[in-house]
Amino acid sequence: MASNTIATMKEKNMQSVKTASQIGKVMAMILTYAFLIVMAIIVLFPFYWMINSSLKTLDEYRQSVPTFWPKVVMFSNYAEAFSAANLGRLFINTMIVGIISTILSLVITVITAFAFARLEFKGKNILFAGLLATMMIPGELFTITNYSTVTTFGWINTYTVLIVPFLVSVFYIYLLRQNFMQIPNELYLAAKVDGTSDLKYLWKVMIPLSLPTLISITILKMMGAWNSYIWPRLVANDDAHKLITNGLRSAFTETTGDVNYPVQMAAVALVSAPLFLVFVFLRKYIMKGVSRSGIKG
Amino acid sequence: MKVVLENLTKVFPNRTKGGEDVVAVNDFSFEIPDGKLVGLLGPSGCGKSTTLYMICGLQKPSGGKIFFGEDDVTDLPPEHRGVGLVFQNYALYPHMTVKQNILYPLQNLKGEDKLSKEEMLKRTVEVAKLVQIDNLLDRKPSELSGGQQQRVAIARALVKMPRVLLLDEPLSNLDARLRLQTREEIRRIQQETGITTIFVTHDQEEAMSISDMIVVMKLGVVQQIGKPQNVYDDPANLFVAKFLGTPPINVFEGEVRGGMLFIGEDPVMAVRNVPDQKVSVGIRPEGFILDERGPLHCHINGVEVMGRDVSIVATNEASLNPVVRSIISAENKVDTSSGTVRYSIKPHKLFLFHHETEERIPFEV
Amino acid sequence: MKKLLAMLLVLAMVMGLAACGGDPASTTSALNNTPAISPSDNPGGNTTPAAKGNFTVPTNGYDGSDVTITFYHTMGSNLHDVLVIYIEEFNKLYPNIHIQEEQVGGYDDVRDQISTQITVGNQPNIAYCYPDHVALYNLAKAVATLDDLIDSKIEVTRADGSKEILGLTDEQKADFIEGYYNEGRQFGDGLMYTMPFSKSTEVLYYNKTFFDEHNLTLPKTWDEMEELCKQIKAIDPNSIPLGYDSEANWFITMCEQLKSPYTSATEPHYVFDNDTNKAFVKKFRSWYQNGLMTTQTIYGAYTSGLFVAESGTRSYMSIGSSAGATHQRPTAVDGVYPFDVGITTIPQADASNPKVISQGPSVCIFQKSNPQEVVASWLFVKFLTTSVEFQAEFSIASGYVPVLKSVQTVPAYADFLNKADGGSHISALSAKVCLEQVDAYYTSPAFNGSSRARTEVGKLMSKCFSSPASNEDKMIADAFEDAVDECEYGQ
Amino acid sequence: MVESKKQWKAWLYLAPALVLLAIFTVWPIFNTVRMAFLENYSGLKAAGGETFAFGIGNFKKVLEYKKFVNCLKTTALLCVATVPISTLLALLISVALNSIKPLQRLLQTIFFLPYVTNSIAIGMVFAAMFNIVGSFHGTQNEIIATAGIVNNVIEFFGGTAVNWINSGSSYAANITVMIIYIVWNALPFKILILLGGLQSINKQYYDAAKVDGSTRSRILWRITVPLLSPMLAYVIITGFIGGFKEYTSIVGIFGATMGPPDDGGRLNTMVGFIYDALSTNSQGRASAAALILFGIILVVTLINLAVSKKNTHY
Repeated sequence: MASNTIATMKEKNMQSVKTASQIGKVMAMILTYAFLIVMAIIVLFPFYWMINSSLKTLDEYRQSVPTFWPKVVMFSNYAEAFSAANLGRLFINTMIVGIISTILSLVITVITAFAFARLEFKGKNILFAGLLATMMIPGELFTITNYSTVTTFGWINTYTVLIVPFLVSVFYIYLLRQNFMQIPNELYLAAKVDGTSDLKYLWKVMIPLSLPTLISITILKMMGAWNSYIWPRLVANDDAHKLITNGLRSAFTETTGDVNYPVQMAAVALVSAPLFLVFVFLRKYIMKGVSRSGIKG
Repeated sequence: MKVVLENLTKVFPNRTKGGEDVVAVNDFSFEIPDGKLVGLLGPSGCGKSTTLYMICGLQKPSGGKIFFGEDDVTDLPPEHRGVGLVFQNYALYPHMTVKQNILYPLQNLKGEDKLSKEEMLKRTVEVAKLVQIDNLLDRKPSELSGGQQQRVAIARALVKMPRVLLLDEPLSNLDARLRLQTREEIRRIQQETGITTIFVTHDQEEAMSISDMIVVMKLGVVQQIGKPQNVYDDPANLFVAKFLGTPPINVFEGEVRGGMLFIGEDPVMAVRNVPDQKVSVGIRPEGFILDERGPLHCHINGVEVMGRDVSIVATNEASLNPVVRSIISAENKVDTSSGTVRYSIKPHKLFLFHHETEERIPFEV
Repeated sequence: MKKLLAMLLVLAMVMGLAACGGDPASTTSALNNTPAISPSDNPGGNTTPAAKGNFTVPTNGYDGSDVTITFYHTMGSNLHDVLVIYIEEFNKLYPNIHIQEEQVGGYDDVRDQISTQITVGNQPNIAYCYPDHVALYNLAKAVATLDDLIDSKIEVTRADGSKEILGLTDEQKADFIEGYYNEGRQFGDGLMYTMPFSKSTEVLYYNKTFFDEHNLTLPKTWDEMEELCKQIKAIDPNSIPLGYDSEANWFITMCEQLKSPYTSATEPHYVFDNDTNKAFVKKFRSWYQNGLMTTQTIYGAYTSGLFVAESGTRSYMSIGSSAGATHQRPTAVDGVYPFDVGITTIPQADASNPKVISQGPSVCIFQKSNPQEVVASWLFVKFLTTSVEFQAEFSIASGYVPVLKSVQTVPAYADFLNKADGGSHISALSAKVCLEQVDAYYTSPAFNGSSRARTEVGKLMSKCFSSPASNEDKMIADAFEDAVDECEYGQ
Repeated sequence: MVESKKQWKAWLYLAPALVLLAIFTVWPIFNTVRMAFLENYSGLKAAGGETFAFGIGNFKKVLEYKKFVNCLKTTALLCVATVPISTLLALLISVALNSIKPLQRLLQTIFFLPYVTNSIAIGMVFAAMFNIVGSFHGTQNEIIATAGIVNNVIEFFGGTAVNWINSGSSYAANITVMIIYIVWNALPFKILILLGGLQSINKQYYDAAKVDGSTRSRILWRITVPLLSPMLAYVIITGFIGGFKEYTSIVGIFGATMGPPDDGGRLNTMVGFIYDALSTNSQGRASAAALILFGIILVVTLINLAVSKKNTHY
């Protein structure tokens, strides 16, 4: 075999190859970091601009030539944002809606995903395809019909109307089903053999195994409550139930209909902070949750 | 292409603050002659895989040098070393067919090694024939059996004519029957290609059966290097003796008094010019001879019939193993009625080891 | 994956089949609990003066029963405080009428919210509205006509024993500013649908210090404005002499000033594609092309920001809402304003036919199954729109203009007007200028789609001003045609 | 017996989800379909007692609209541009993030930030960044108060300022701004999914690839991407489904005019068309447009599924 011919060729440029690979490695590292830093800057810049705008006086904000840093730094904007939109109350409302809807939706997602992943029944795939199809319809059309439904139920201006309609989120069922399907069938059959009921099996085996996914679903679901706008304004706009985004939109309109943008930006920053902290602390879980689900095609 | 390791060491920094570092490979020097098949042998965690990965370039040594022929490849990345590696669980690319898996390394060749498309294909079919999987070229790895996947992994490692072929516990994932067959395959392939090959295993039978030379390791330190038969017949210390051979060697507490080795009270064998001392005595199962007037006596537990041979299971107070097992040819009848059996010992099957250092003590009969 | 593919196809067919089975009877009408309204000739019909309103006052007027009235508005926090005080005043007179006011957001939020609520029948009692909002609600004939209430002579006793007639006395009716009052009546059927709540108009802000320095005269006509802009451009070539806030207002105001058609409450609605309008658009285009004028959308920032700038690119005149006076003033440097701001009326095409837009919210009352709710709502609306004290205090706080003429005699308001100056009391100056042109206000016809007309003419103006064109006339003609098509499609 | 018992139990588990879906998703779909086939149906007119003929008038009306094709073109263009770009960028960022140790946590958190912020503010910020304050573009009197942050950066690097979103700006410039904004918004979710996927790939494939001497880029395209293909397929499919419903991002930057001042409506999308119809309460036309949009998304998703089926591995 020709193994020794290749050997001789190798010896000839051994030195150049060694240095070349050294440089290659270092270059690659520099390129990777440069690329990541540039992308990070592009992602971060709007935030810097948002904070910058939130510290300006309304007049300075309205000037033709935007300034890179406020001439008069208005920390009071944050205080005003908190009081004018009574962010405190909005926070509580959003937390109540967020937590309750997350818990209930988690329960529904788990048992639905369990049914899709584990139990065999007629029409399972048609049903699941149907679920996926609903993701394709633009939500605006549902608002009108759902509004008449909830009014008939008499749910207007209650927490129920903010929670119940969105308990079923197809994406999370899909995510969890993928995760459940990765748990080997033998475990389920073994459990069946020694008589554990479905619920016990679900509780004792499946949930612990897919805990990271459940945690990431919880976090992502909480964030959903933060951003919803059109529906809450329509169905629960009184102070006792108003959510963050509604509060933000309406709280800062001036008499002339103009919006005091700096204070609104401050409010948005205040609202984003807790969500951001939640992510920073639970980052590991979110990551593991998503990867564990290993979304197969 | 001979491979030279010069006091190769590898230290893993201990993650926990307090604990000291783990020395995975400790000052390992060894020259693997060209075209030889060498087995790195030892219990798990003895540093054999780490050594393999250092030779391959996937692990950076903490100290020492590695030479392929005259070239110092210590700091060279794997792709420039001309090395072929077969992973324990094959690591075949699941999304590629067998042909694509084998072709892949060839497509990476650059510069003057670059081959034309036809040559690559010819080389692939050639190596597939060599490992007898030329009929599976269009299959996906998930459709193959363990043995077949093993052979595809070997083909992929061989196709770019590496200077050194490395195998990481190649047989551990196979069932018993397939293991024997594949073992022979590897031997045959290595003989035909004449490529210097190093393979790692914890199964001493596997290493002994096909290696030209074996290296027995323990906790990162080399215990002994040599031809399998020599190491078996002339163990450097008690560990090597105990590690090689199935069924394992029988070990007894013994004492040398006045040129005579005593096991318990039985004067088993004269050992000239060995100073009086307590010793550990190792006797190979095939080293026992049935002999009513034999010096060594044991209490019989039972007899296991193994076809050509018979294995007598007995106990002896001085034995460190729970039972003393001997292998006798099936012709001589074993009279178990009296409950005891007497043996005499083939001198070259009996080894003396220093009681504390467990080093071998040579003796003439 | 293959299975998923097949399934989605099946689903699509299922959806298609369901379509044919839809029952025409709309479920919402079943829920609709507004009383069976005797459909007077529909609002879109041609104007028959004595059309009969859709609400008749019950014989006993207001029976003092306990009633809760919801009031949707867009008031910011400072105006909200004024409203709350006067609700307490109102409750002193009518303790059983409980007012629940709610700030829903901007004007569009109010419109979207109510139009969805009407389909289900739980719309509020009273709401802030613009004319085209009411036109939209009237698709469902949801707004109560006020004629019967205004003319009602039925007596109502108040908590403090005093009495008032339910409707408006002649003095009260005469006290309303003509232009604002008539806005409630231009829905094509001559019926009264809204009461003016608080109004604003457009005024011309100018840099008084600069004008005095170069003794420039204020422009009365658009031609004088063109000359003035050229003069200013000569003095400061780096400036944009005039900034006009809203293109749509400018277009509609020009149509009124030139008495050329814009829209009509009856079919065909969109009649602004004519030569007079194309002419003035072309003239103003030349202004833009010669760097004399810009608008907010084209400039890309607030024209008020341009006007208050003290260096770099700036403007010396700014036509904008009278309510936004505080933004048309430079920031004071330890109490001293860098330049004095003057306010005057906007130029007119024909001095004998002065026209200026009237904006700002009106209020409308919605049909309810319990007529007492409508009557109680009317009492509250009447209280706010005829109470001189409320109008004065609300105007001072909002910078809006009161809807009643006699508000000028209220000491607090008179005092407010006297303090008018170009600096700290600029809102007062703006209010004074508005009061000067009381009888020049016009409002354009309201119908479903009138807000779309406003948007389209606004887009039309900015397109004609700024888009490069070799053949200007063709570009302008196409733009007009395109705008009319867009409006008619929206019908 | 066991079989039917299991059937019953399965439906029990599905009951809560199915009931809620029936009320708040399935019924609205049917109602939408019903409204779509009631000729120029309007909720308010219906509340006023008007009845409507049954037919396909709404669909004809939607297709007649002069600028309907334009709405379709803009929607499709934005979709076809942003989905691949954001997926590719997300892939590169995830691979880069996965290959470094120091700073990995910090960068990962930064890249997730956009997911956490309220979309109102971000729209305004992007508009401010691309907005040129000034007038008379294209005439000799051109006055620029400020060319906007992005242009300042471009000029800093020696380029010439571009009229991105103001009057006189080109369709291409407008689309570029939209693509940047949509990609910026789409990145965090995609990175989350792909990074998750990367971390579940067996490390040994990379060792094998290294031994086989493949370069960094070959490892990426011949090993990482195929192994990530199920995740990539998922991200692309949902990307298209979301992409076709693009509307709020355009309003965020161009405001209600949905285009530069001199050509309002140029960037109107399908959902934009639906909102225009809703603003004059013509729910019939809006529903018809929504069904057409649903049809398009369905077809595109089916194509995506077929394509991804072919080259998704194991």
